[in-house]
Amino acid sequence: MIPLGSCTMKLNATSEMIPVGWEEFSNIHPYAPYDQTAGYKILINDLEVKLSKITGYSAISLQPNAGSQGEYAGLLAIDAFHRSNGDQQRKICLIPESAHGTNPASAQMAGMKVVPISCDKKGNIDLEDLSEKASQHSNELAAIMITYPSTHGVFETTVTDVCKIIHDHGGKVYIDGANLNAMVGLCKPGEFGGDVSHLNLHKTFCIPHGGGGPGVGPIGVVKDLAPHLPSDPLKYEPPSKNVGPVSATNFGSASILPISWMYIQMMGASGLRKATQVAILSANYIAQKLSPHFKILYTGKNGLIAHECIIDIRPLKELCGVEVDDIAKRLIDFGFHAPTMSFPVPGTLMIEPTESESLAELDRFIEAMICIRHEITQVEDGTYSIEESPLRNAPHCAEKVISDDWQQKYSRSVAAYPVDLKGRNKYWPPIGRVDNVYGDKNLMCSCPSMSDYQEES
Amino acid sequence: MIPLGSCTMKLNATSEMIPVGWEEFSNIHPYAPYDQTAGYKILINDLEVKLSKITGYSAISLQPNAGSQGEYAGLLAIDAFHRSNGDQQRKICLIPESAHGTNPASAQMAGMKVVPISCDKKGNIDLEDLSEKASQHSNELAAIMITYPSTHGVFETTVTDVCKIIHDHGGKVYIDGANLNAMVGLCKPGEFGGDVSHLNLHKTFCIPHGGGGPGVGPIGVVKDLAPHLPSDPLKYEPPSKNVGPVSATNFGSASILPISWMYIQMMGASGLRKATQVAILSANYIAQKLSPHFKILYTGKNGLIAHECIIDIRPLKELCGVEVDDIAKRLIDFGFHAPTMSFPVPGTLMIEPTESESLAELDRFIEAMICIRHEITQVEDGTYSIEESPLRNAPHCAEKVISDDWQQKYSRSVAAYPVDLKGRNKYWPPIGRVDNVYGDKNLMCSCPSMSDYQEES
Amino acid sequence: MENFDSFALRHIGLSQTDIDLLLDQLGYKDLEEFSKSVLPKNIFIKEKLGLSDAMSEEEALKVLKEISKENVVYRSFIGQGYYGTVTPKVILRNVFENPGWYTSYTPYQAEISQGRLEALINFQTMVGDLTGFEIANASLLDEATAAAESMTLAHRVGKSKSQRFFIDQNCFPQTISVVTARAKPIGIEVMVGDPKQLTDLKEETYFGALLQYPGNDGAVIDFSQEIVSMHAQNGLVIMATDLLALTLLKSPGEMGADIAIGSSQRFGVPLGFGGPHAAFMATKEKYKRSLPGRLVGASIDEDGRTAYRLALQTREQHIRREKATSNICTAQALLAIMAGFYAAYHGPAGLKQIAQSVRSKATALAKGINELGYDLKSSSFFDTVTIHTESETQEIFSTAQDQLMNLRILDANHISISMDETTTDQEIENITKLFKDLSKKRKGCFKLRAANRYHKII
Amino acid sequence: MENFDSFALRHIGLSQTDIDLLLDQLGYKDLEEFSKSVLPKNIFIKEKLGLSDAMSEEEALKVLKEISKENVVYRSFIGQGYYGTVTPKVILRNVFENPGWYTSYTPYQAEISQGRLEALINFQTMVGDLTGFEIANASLLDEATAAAESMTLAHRVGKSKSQRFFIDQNCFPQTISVVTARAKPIGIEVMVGDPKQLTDLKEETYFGALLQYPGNDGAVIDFSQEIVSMHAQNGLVIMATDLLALTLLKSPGEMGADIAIGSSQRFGVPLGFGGPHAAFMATKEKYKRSLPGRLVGASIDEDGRTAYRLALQTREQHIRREKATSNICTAQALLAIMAGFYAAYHGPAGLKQIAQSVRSKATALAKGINELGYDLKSSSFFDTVTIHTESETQEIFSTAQDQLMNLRILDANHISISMDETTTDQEIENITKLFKDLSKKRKGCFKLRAANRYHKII
Ligand SMILES: Cc1ncc(COP(=O)(O)O)c(C=O)c1O
Ligand SMILES: Cc1ncc(COP(=O)(O)O)c(C=O)c1O
Repeated sequence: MIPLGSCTMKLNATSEMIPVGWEEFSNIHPYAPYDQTAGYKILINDLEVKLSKITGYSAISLQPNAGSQGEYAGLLAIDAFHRSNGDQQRKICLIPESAHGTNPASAQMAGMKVVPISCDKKGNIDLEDLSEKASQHSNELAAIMITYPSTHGVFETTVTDVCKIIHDHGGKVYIDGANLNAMVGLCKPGEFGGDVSHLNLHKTFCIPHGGGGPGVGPIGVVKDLAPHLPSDPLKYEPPSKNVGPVSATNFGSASILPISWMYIQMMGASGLRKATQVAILSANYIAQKLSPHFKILYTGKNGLIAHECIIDIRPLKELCGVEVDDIAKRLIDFGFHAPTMSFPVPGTLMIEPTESESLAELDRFIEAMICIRHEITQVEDGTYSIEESPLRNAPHCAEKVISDDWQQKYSRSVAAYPVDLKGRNKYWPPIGRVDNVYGDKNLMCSCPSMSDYQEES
Repeated sequence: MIPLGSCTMKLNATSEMIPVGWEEFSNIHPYAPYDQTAGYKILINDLEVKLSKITGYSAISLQPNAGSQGEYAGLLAIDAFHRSNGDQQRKICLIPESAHGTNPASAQMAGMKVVPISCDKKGNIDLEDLSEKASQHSNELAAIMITYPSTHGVFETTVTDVCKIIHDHGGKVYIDGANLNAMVGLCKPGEFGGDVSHLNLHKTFCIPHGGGGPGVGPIGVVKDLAPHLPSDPLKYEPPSKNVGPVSATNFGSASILPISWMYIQMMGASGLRKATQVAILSANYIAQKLSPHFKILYTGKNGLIAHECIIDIRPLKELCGVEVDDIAKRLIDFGFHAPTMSFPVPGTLMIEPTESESLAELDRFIEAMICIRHEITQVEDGTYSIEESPLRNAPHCAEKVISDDWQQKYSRSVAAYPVDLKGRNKYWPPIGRVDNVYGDKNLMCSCPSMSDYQEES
Repeated sequence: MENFDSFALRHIGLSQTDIDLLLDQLGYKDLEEFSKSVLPKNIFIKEKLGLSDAMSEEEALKVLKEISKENVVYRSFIGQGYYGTVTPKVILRNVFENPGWYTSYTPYQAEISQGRLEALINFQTMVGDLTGFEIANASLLDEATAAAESMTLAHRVGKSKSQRFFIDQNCFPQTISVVTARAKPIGIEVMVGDPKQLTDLKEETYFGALLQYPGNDGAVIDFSQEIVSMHAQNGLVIMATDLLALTLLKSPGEMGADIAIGSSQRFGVPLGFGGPHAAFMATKEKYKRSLPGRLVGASIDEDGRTAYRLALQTREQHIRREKATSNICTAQALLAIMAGFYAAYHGPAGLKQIAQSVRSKATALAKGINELGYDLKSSSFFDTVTIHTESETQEIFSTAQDQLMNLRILDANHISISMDETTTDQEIENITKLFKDLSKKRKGCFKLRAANRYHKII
Repeated sequence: MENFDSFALRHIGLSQTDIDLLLDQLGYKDLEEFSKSVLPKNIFIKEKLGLSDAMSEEEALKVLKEISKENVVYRSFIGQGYYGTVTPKVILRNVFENPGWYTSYTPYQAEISQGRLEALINFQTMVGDLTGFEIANASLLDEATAAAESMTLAHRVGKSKSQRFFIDQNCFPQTISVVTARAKPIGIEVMVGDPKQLTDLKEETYFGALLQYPGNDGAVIDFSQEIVSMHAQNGLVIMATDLLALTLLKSPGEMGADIAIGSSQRFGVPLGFGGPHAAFMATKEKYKRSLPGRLVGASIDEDGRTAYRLALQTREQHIRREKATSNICTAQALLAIMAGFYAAYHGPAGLKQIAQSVRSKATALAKGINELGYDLKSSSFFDTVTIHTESETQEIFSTAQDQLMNLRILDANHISISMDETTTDQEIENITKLFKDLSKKRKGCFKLRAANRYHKII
């Protein structure tokens, strides 16, 4: 399990991946004459229709190559809309504090001015602050960028109010669709108040992460904004009023669209809906199981969370010095990838299981977290200091655990086999904890030269 | 490196493997009408021509599904030849002691009577014994089955004499082609005296081993025997004098023939020859490097070996009780697959590097073997007994090395990191030494039932 | 081709510098001199092999692609032991196309082969479960040779002194050919005939009998009677069978047979013009030590952990040598693993559903054709429908070919059509229509032979 | 489709029993009730999504295969930043088709991502070496956006107070479009023109200039002069370039440029109708902390072992937020890894040989066409030949299309033809013949404009 909140690691089924390699998709030049690419047009149109039905938006552009580019394209569309209405002064973009870093960065690039909105104690957008800022900037209000369900992992009940406030002041609502996987089949951003959203096909629609890309970040827009989608880069004439292109080719990373198409086609409406429900169910199961041990930072209606759950490490840090990093690295010893760290709230972990995890895997993760909590208690107890703890010394690579002068206060088996693996393979990290500060101070960003290798041997 | 003598683990290049999955090869029924399978016919004919040029035989049958089936088919061809000459009494098959077990087994199945031939002290066929047996059975002599280069890893200089003796007595020479990879481009069994050979395409011609199959064991025969190749199973009428089919379809495991075809096509004549030369060169390099430490059992002309090298563990066993198994299992701790054990000589290891190993890998293997030899010396020295040694306790799985009560006389790092891995990944066996006797006594050959799993958890 | 892309340079692990270094260490000038020192002079060839020049990887693939295109992929309804199947893509990519599975060696070194061994024991268990036997081996080369091996097994372990072996005439022809050919050199006399003969046997007539279930013509027959009477005269019964059919039918084990053999091809392994596929052999506990081929078993490691490994290795033929009764060594591990994974992928319920759907396709086809007035050879079948086509046989076959479909001419008067996992409703319709069009062409009324009209099948 | 093959059942990890168990634990009756408790009522949709029914894996693949067949694969000589390339099969199977590479997450957790990080630093090193810079990032989204990012980088780090940016008119049109569009909202004024203008500039005219090398029309021009004069007025120079060409040409770094950008597509990554491919950006050491995107660096672990990890993470935009100047987050790691492996697979000498062969193909083509009397736009090129086709432009283009070849209409009077690794001699012949046939059709004698006749090229 790679339980990355916000980053949604979906299963990448082989049948989804296979068509990417077909010559009819892989061997087409992006500027090949129109009549040679009819297959792509069918695929793209159909995928647009599918995404449009899922999101409730009336038009889709598949041009953006990543979520961040989608955000940028979406804001350009909003800006162009205002300009086309003669409202060139609308340049203020409200963004809640908890937003993903790409949101303000995109607003910046789109020439907007970012005004932050605060969150209340429950993690929800502070409606009062919002109303105030919206009124204050009523005439310059271009947009708000919110994430739904929120980056706090909650379906805010006030979302329609938020949208209404913005609309009342002439602004547009950008809903960051990175969390769309918690909405598919249950609600549609294009229907409950959003004017634009980008989707991360590399999250919700199964394009693999590839170790940091590729991605596809299409945007959906309501009717008003449809004329302002990105232009074809080969047809764009600079003095035009159109939004320019945001990427070099009209359909961005076209050759990986079959992945999302296959996923939707094979799941069907009811499969997609069920996937969403199960993802939320699993997240709530984890939250319930962990809540006696960790503080669940935010919950929504009925004490439930959406598809991800933030656990707060700050109180524990205060108690005994344990860092988010300690938990993340200790999880490696259990064979887990760490959850998302310190986003959206510093000092927290955000856990998202996705619908594809089995119950056994969920339980294994819960077991690991509880075991780690127990180790934290031992630090509190004084059994060992945080520096002496298996937490701070994690991950434990084999060479270290085996070394003949083991000097830790805990045993080697605690280090390497903190829980019974029940026959499962043990994962061994190839190195121990990385020293980031050292690396940033001595920045070395290319391979060691041949002579360095020679010296070594 | 998987240094398996006789079993030749060749590199399986991806380009060789890809065509196997092509629908035009994979989706053809074996009994599809002739005119639908023209592509297969071209492939098969061309591969037959290629193999024929490589081996010097005038006809090839690709029907046998494995080397053993090839042996059987080859002996049937010899038998049919004798019968067609009215020599139905020719049923004696001479087989040297060092032969692979499939040889006598195949002879048995072909209705022949096996008469063993002894080897001299240098491991070569004892020409005297051979002449004697050949004369003695002159009238009943059907064939001899030899392996070339011999299973002792030597190019016997007397091979042409052996063939001549057999031919003089009216017998045919079966040359087991499992070692053909030491001959390709340098000599041809069909030219220097062989009448039939099977080839293991899954050794010499890069079909992967698949964990114990599939294989392809075609036979090549001289002109005399060509009429006696296996029949098409759909055309065989039992009362006929023809050799029957040896497998269910006329071209056996047809869909993996592209692998060997690709290999030959991409190597070309000079590439193939060079591969053979480099394989022999690497084997001799290993032999030279190991000879100060281990006894190289047999060498040929100029003290050189062929493509594999047998090292004798028996003297060491006598000295200190070390078993072949101990070395094989200890090699796992170094990240190596064991060489072939106790074949053809009990108490020995047979090492074959193949041409694809890099020099670094050869050296790494040599280093491991020398390090093991040193550990054996420590047993001789009395540093520890064989039972206490890292040899007998190998392989060391992680759980064992890490366990809190390490009680061995050697250190944990000696157990798990006997040599510096220089950044290479450490391979960890999932289990320790298997108890074969226990398993054979309590034979359990199906998966544990569900209830067993339940009990465990 | 340009030498920067020479495959040989990549395939051969030593660079020219390395080669020179090694030659130097061994005291030779060059590879030629070295080779001549290794090989006897009188066998050293003088000329280069007359092969075509080396091609780059891309070139060779291009040429082979052209060759492959000379094959024409028709839809196959031939059956006869080879059926269309869907390889689950996850198995395709992660097993069939994965060097981690395909490159590895026979798992003699159990400690580093637990995954492979577990996959093989999964295959054995699956075969055992479906055939109704306690024990199955880790694959044989193909169904026909498995049949031949089972004959010698029966010969070996049976108590009969007879040298005669009976073969059901309703076995696949390739099986009959291979078994017959295998019997000859070892002095076994083979009789091919109707299994009904078996119900009335004298003492020790046959040491064994091979029956096929479902038969070559698709018929599913209960052989309980024949088995009882074979046993009565000390003979053993081998059933050649189909794993998919067995998810629905009474198993050979339940029926009282002694050995079951067959192919696991249709469990996700492509047709491949005949192979490779994994054949299986299953039998009773008491014969386990006589089973040919490899057998994976569970044992324990030194610390008592469950550990899989090849069982009874001392029994392997390289030790038994001339006392060996089978020469099988390399088998079909990779394909057995795929078939085992196919079963695990679908699970027992999934396999059964596939079988049911295959059976209903056959039923639908049979019904459609039967209603046109064609009689069926048997009304009890699993996937294969055999039709009395008499004088029309050749015409039906050819018409189907024109539509890129391969039917099977069973004999001059019969056509067989096999359904499988990949058959679509459209195809059933197309075949039925083909018969319909022909029957319209036939003047006169339909001959409805009531006796053989389609009725309930198993 | 039959539900035993339902993809959703496989994709969703919990069985119905598991779901019921979890619901029970949380105190809900069923998934519907549960969902309604999670979501605000007023946004909960009433109707099912109007999507087509679920298809099985096989069915969906079949439908998509049909769709894909509507694309027609012509041989492409279009170039314009996208070139035919051979993905080494070993990279195809073991990287591109291997979930171990494609599924994994951004390597924030360095301790479990050393392989991926090493592969990315390999990419960075390769880019740095070829462009002649000390530092390169771990990929950007495409060449055009990389150009846009480099503009803002120059804006940020440069000392000029100018808000004007110069773009070489001989940049790819898509690059000009994207950079221009990106400049607008942030108040940068863009000038597109002939770089010759740059040799005579007033103070602080442009804070930066983007030059393309080789150019859109294929011309290879030495920009040393322009660079000197840009620097003289405090401006920075960005060169959009081609990695394969750089194995033969003077690098941007050597020429004195400040930043290089481009695409690594032709290093083994298929065309894919435009993407995904990894773009790159390389620059001088001193700008390293301003480089957009991810940067892999070497550090050490607690025991002093070399350890790779994403460098300068505190610089990442999720920390800088509204102070950020680039929003790039997800990049093109997998494709960068493939391109880096492609370079490692061929090695420096191999890459150079590929480049030489591409260049000699272009030379051969240019010579052939030129000898027919067609003038070349530039005689100094790497892979792309631009021909004065004037009134014949459209006809040549269409005739090529008839032969399943895509040439490029550069403008009304010019055709460009790009050679690549996959171009064969036969194809060069075919193209030449096409021009020959046309020139024969033209009545009258050839106009031989001596000035522009083919002569020595770089
Ligand atoms: C909430 C949110 N918004 C936007 C993004 C940006 O998407 P991308 O990484 O594809 O640019 C992400 C993911 O990183 C995200 O989690
Ligand atoms: C010398 C020799 N002969 C024959 C064989 C039998 O080949 P196969 O395993 O393909 O049946 C082998 C390999 O196992 C062998 O090494």
